[in-house]
Amino acid sequence: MQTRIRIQREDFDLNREVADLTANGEAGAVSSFTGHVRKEGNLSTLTLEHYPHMTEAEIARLVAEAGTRWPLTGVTVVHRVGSLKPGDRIVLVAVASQHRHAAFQACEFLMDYLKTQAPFWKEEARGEQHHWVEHRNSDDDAAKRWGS
Amino acid sequence: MQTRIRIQREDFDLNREVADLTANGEAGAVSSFTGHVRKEGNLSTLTLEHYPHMTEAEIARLVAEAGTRWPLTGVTVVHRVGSLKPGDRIVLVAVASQHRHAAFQACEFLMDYLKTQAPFWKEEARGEQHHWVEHRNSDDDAAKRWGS
Amino acid sequence: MNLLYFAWVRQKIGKSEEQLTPPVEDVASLIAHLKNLGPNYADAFADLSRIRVAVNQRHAGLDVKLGPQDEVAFFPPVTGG
Amino acid sequence: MNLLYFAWVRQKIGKSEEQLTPPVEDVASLIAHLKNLGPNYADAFADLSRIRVAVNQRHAGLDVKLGPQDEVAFFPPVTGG
Repeated sequence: MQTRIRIQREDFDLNREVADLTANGEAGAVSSFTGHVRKEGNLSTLTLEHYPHMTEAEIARLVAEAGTRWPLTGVTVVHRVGSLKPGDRIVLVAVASQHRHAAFQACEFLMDYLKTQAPFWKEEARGEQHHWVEHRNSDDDAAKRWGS
Repeated sequence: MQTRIRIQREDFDLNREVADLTANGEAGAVSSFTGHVRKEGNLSTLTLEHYPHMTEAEIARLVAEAGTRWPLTGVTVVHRVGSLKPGDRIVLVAVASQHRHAAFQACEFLMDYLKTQAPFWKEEARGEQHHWVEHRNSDDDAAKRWGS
Repeated sequence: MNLLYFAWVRQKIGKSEEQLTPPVEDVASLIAHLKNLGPNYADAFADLSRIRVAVNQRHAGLDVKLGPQDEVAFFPPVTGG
Repeated sequence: MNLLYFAWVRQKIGKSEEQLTPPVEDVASLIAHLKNLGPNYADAFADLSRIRVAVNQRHAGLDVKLGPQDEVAFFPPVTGG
């Protein structure tokens, strides 16, 4: 299984990422998820902080776990950090497989665990106010669906 | 719910399609599926035929059905027809929602029903041989999971 | 009645479209009528388990009633996506 | 011991990283030690239900044993994705 994990400030190119995943021609199915900064109220900036090295290691563990659960040919995870604006893309998880159900399942599994395991933190700026986004219990529940 | 359905010979731009889906800023989650022509043996060309007008109408019905089942902000379906080569992209289904689980579910639902309901047919060329791809019973089973 | 044929149904019959006004009242009797039009039709409709039907661009069963203005399409089980 | 702080834990303590060699044997006793270093630490660790820990870059519980070469990070529940 081809694995690509990148933490970066820059945006990503979906066409390029999906093309890289399918370049070997093995996969007929790619399930991709992109997370976006919503435009809401006076939200002006979303700043993402992370724990370098642990982030990559944690995501690598999650991807390896997905690879044991489903027959995958490749996984790409790109997570942005730094200062983002409403409308910007935050994260890409793209999973390639010969089977579309496996691709969908693994992609959702990775997003659910990324939300609960990967050491990222979001701070919102609304007008003069800055505050850290609270972890959502519904994300823990989503991850628990997959068993341990 | 914003709906875009296109049947076309040309390839599509994933960045553009996802950007269009999230332009209104309502959706934080986009689940995209792309289907690709696998590179296998002597497969040289995959030719897609469809039933104009019925295709668009059938997909529109499926998208409307998805919109009643999940809270979606937008759905884009692009299906290519004509002559494709190994490595080419065949189909895009992209679903935007405020909730990632809804986006994933609706995207998989649409792919499952597209496979069983939308009037497309694939003909493979392998060397001098041409043959029509057989419908797979596993696709019927996948669609049945969603109830009627 | 406007008849459309797709994929190998089209290839076996040898045309993609034709106008007919057969004395039939439903899809089943239309197929019975078509099978008598020639060996190409008989071949196309030899195994009805491999044939799907749409009437006025909606999937339809053999018992759907037909009128002279209807568009009826015959094709194999679909393989898109 | 290399200590790292992230997000509001970092802001409350007022630094992102420090080297300490406290006489502690596990995560729980390290936290007890840190809370005595000043009101900024006491504030950061006031509600342990809001604190998560990683030891050597893996998620860890309060009972994990610590040695002088370990990297210990404190942070709020994660909010990526």
